[in-house]
Amino acid sequence: MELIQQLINGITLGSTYALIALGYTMVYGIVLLINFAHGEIFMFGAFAGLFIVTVLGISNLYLAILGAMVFSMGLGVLIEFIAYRPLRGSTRLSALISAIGVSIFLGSLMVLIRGANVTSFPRKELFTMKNIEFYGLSISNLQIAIILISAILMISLQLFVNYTKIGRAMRATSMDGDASILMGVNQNSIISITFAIGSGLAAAGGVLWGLNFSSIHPYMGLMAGLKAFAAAVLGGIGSIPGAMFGGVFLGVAETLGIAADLSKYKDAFAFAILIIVLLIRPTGLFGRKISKKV
Amino acid sequence: MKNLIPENYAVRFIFFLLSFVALYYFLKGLAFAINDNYILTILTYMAINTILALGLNLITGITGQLNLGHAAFMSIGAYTGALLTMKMNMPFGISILAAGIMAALIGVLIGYPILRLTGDYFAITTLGFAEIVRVLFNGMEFTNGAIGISGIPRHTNFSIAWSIAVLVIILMVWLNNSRNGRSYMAIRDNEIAAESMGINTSLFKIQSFAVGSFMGGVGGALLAHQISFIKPDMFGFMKSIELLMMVVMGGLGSIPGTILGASLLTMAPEALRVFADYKYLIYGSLLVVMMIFRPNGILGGVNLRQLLDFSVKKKNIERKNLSN
Amino acid sequence: GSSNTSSTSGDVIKIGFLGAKTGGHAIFGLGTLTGMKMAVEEVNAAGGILGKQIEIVEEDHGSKQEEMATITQKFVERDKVVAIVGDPTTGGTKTAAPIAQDNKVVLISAGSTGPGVVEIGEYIFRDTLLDSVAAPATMDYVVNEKGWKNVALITSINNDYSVGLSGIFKQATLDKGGKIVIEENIQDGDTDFSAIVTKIKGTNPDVIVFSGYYTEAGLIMKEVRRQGMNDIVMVGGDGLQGEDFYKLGEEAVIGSISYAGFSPEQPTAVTEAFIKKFQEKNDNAMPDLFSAQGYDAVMLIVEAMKKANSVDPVEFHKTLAETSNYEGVSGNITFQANREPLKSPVYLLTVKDAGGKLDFGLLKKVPVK
Amino acid sequence: MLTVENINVYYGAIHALRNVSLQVNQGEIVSLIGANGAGKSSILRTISGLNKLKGGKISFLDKVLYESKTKKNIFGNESFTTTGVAPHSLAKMGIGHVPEGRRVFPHMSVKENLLMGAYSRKDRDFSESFENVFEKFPRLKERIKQPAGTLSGGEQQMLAMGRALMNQPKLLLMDEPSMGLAPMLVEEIFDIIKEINSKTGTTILLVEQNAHLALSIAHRGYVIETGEIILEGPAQELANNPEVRKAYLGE
Amino acid sequence: MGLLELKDTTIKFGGLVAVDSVNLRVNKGAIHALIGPNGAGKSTLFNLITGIYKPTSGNIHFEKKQIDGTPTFKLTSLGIARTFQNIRLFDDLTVADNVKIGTHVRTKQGLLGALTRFPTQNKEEKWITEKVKEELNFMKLYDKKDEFAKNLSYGDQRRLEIARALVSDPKIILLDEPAAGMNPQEKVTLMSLINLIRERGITVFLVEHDMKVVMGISDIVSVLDYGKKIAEGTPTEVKSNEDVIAAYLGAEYLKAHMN
Ligand SMILES: Nc1ncnc2c1ncn2[C@@H]1O[C@H](COP(=O)(O)OP(=O)(O)OP(=O)(O)O)[C@@H](O)[C@H]1O
Ligand SMILES: Nc1ncnc2c1ncn2[C@@H]1O[C@H](COP(=O)(O)OP(=O)(O)OP(=O)(O)O)[C@@H](O)[C@H]1O
Ligand SMILES: [Mg+2]
Ligand SMILES: [Mg+2]
Repeated sequence: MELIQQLINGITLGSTYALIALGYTMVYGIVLLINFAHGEIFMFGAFAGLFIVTVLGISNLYLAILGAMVFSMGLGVLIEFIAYRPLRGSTRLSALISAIGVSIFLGSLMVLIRGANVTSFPRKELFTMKNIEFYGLSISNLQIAIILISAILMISLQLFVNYTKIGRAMRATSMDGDASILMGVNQNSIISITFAIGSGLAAAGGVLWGLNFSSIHPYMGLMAGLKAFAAAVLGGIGSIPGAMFGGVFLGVAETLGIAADLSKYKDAFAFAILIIVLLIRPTGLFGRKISKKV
Repeated sequence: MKNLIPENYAVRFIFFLLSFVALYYFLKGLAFAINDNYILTILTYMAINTILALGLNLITGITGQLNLGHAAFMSIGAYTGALLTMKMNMPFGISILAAGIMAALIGVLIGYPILRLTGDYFAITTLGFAEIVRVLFNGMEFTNGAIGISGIPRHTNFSIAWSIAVLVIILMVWLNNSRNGRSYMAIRDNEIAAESMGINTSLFKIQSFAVGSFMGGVGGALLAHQISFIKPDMFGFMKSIELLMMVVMGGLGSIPGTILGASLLTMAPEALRVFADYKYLIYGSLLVVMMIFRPNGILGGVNLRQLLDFSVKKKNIERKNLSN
Repeated sequence: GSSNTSSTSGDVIKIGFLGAKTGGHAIFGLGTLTGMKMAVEEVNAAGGILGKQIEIVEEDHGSKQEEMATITQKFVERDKVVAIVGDPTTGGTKTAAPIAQDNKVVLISAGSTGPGVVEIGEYIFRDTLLDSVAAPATMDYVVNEKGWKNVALITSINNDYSVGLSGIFKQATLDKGGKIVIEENIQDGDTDFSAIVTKIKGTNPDVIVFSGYYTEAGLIMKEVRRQGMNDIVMVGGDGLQGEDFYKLGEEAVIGSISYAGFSPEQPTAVTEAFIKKFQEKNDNAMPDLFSAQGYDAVMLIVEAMKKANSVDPVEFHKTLAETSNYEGVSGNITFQANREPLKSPVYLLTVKDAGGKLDFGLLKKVPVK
Repeated sequence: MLTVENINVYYGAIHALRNVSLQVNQGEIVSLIGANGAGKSSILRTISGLNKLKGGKISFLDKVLYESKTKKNIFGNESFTTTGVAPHSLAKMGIGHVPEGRRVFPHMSVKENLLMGAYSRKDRDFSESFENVFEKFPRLKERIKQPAGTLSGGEQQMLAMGRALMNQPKLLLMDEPSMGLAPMLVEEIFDIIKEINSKTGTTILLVEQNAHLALSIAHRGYVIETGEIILEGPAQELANNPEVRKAYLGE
Repeated sequence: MGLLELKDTTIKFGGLVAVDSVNLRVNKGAIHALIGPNGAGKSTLFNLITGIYKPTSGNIHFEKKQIDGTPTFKLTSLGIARTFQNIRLFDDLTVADNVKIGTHVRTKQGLLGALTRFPTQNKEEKWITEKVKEELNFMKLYDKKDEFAKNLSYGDQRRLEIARALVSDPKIILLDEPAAGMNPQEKVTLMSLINLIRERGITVFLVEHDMKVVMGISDIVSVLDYGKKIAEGTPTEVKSNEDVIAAYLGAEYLKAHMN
């Protein structure tokens, strides 16, 4: 019974990872950039939600999420424009360093604005938590909502990328930028759209995270970002179901690690599983096999 | 220049040994002349960071394997060195060497399975490995967990750190212009082609990983004996990133670039102190701005040979004139 | 920023602030600095000391050990400080202390509680309530008076303070006749505690002892209640005392127990004055432990200088070591022969609901030797 | 239809194109021949906006695509300001480009690659175009679901051409379409080029190493050597020019 | 005398049989061409020989030694060198360094040598420099030795690949479409070059679509279609083979070239 409860815990935790990982893998898959600022966008999204509720006084969950998403979309597009676009065509590592620069900038900006403290997130104003108890197990309606929202977002994203014209253009851009220009793809706007979607997802993740753990702080992006990155890779870079599955997998692994009396090594446990999975499947669980066509 | 270095190998060896001793005493004199512990401390970190960054440059810049966990090897070196010096009363030199060897051994152990992963999959694995190492150091009894190890004798100083750094620089330049160095670069540029040139890519990847980790270990041990206190959090993800920034900033794959990057980023926090609370805001923006204006790093694409060898430069200029 | 590189002018005394103003541990550093500034302001307003004004040289190390070392070097080499207050963490103090000791500059840590700090040398001090004193007193109350014998112990594994304190709590629990039914670990910065709480729930403990800081503490208790453990309370060290404990934990933390060198509910005259002044300056916020200790650290230095009639650390470190029964805002401080502080009595505090506003209030006063 | 006037292109210090001018008239097949590294691909890439010009002008259907003017700054150094349309809008204007080295989207299926070709089209009914492509290249129909990256070299070449045709271009730039094709296919490809030109009136600018074949289907031709146009004229004339015969026809 | 022998070699990718029970022998000292329609499996056959793929069934012998399943890098030291249909150079290295890497299997210096600069190391470096110079001169690339490989034009890149393969002193060299992207004049030069390579005692096995090149220099031609070998013989024999005409050359080609 305890094990089942732990599974529920793990899936909820994993869903929050998955939500961030979706945006991560999206940007990653299209632009081939490890967007380290993604964690900070997630953090800004959470604070935007906080701002909407506490400063603007709008106590509606959907409006809060929507507002945070819109704000973060703008932020993501702006970041791309300033820090990544000029670097297109140079090595991926310099773009990575630029991303780290943005991440450091955003992190310290939030500290200047809000201080380094942990802030409690106004859950009560947005959501009435109810615990559903059955057979000694407990799951809250919030947990269910998080799992459902992640799943819905994943499915719509998957459909969008695979079966729409814009989605196809995104994939084409990721494979061969020049050739996609020749097809008439406006690379700049496609990449902006990618960043907007990715950042919007991050913001949704941020608000839900705040709701679930009822606290947010300026440094929450780093570890969450790392875990999401790990989840995205575990699932297979660029694969949307992969990101989802990777997130949940990581969350469950972590939780089961604790259940197995390994709480001391909790994070090591998650990463060890990641490494083992990659050793067995070198391109992640859902990653496409790299066909060595010579 | 060439005539200065004797032909006979034995004579040459002695020549190098003597120059090295001379270098050490020169640096000692220099330290005495500077006589400002604040500056000397920063300069010492500069040397340590140079060693660490050159190690990472070998793995990431020259062999092309993105390593997001160099700090792990640094921590392995730091702990090995500190424990040997403190618990076993080893001489400083031995501790440092052992630290390097330990890091290299673990580098081989972890490198063997993971080096067959490609690109970012490899990168995340190094990141994960580094997290595991950190968590293990946190959890293990004999490393004192999060409390860390304090009271490590402060053996490292300006002259020792820079003597080692200079040695490492020379060895790196040699390595770069050798069969091994070329093989690393071949792997970076095209693994399949490298393989069909007869290069055992896994072997050479592991080799470069081991040598780079060795330098990480040495740097870590030097750092431990400089700060006198170590704990697992010092070697977290951000440390690895900091080292990577040194390499990329200076110019991925370029040895002078890496040295420059390490020096600049060591000084940056000190230079930015005047900005107080805005320090990191500025630091972050600087990274972005630098990358936009020098996307391949400050000395990207420049190598020592080209800087020094005038004939190459002249030829390029001639070509330019021709084509105008 | 205030790094003033002009060499020591004869009429200012410089005290270095060593701590993080950015990064994950910034709250401790910022708290300490606020307290220090209040003390300096007071002293300077009263005409300074020995005719000189005090100036704080503040630097941010962002929790990086390398920077702690360089900053300490800078303090002694460039700024010619006579004393350093900081670092709030034990680890940081261990990095800075050897340099201060070598250069004969007094260092008072306004936060470190772990072992191996003052042993570094006769210039090294701290003004905290030592866990080795307070934790056994607390566990005596918990196990014997309350009869909560089955203890669930939670440690924050990447926090040196917590790791050190857990060891003490564990020993104290056993010494007082209690039993550790489960030991679990978390990390600073974690937010999801559902898994460990589920495990703890399975072992049916009487009390949860947590040795880490208030942020995680509040969140843990919230999860404890969510999973339906409605009666159990949390016991912890002074790390629990931060506003965020009740802001994050809300009603889940009512009844939680912690210890301190003073009680905000029954404050001494100095403490009361300090709280009032602090609130005037900081929008009615309650001072946290670090502010109080930062304030005391500066005042202890000033007292010692007065007594030694000198601003030279070579002189006043001796008088500082003789401090006895100093009435600080964070409690009564005596430096023992080994320079470890003794703060007596220890106040056991508990979270109470004062008309819709949660706050720590006095539970019990325990005198210690 | 397409006018290129005095364009110059640099790769760093390398001056790859020097004052190149050429013209392609409506309905023509014009072929560009020249040795390796002469700059043929560079011309096509510049027209498509993938290379930046430093000096010169390119216009298409009386609309200026790019124009680069020199400007002296205060130190007397020359610099160029290049203005022009966004490269991606060329597809909409009716310029198609079959790039050197095929450049198919490797992880997309054959069908998706073809759909990418129709990206700029406003209408949504591609069935006719699909049929048209499959009729010309039945092999592509067989491989419709296969990821393009695993096709053989020749199959990829067919796909690259088919992809460009999906956009029903007015002007088609082709960079060595016969490279790596079996002899039978080479003939076929050239037949198809002729057919595209004659049936739909598509104008074609063709870069080819196979000068013999290229000149045999072209109306006019240009010969380029180290970045400069050295000869131009009707294809037949060029094919009979003794110098051309010697240097490019291997006689 | 078979230098390289394939016995019933087969490889499948999923359902697709890319190379289907091919039996083939390349004789020592020959110039042997492999032709066939696009997608017939020629490059795949090269990939099988050089160890990039492992045959699903059948085996491959080189100098009487079974080599299928041997890792690529070991084959090079046995004396098999190759070029690629999609050029694979070390883009960020100079032309000279590209060729230097080709000497890998003929040199010995290890890590220790590199770090100590032992005299033997210097001697070897000198030898390498000489050898590289020779080979670059042979391919007429010496004046471009300090250029980055990625900045060469297509044709030069092809020649650089050949130089890099030759410098490893191979017994056999596999050339995948060496004439692609060259103009007729350059193809003529290439043909004489391939003849020179053979004169150096190196067996040449090439895939090529240009029939002038193939028919002009080959001693023997094998033809693949849908993975199967459908014909083999001298150029003249193959040219008139009806299967080959139907599958590959096309009747028009014949018409145009028979005069
Ligand atoms: N990206 C680049 N960077 C530097 N130089 C380049 C680049 N692309 C081409 N060049 C140089 O520009 C010149 C013209 O190259 P281009 O590719 O246009 O030739 P080409 O006529 O198409 O040759 P080929 O028939 O071999 O394809 C060559 O000298 C080549 O080395
Ligand atoms: N890794 C792979 N996965 C799936 N199919 C493959 C793979 N490699 C090759 N193929 C298929 O095998 C067949 C043979 O390919 P190969 O590249 O050997 O042809 P080729 O004879 O070299 O043709 P070309 O002359 O056009 O280069 C092709 O149909 C190709 O699509
Ligand atoms: Mg070309
Ligand atoms: Mg092929």
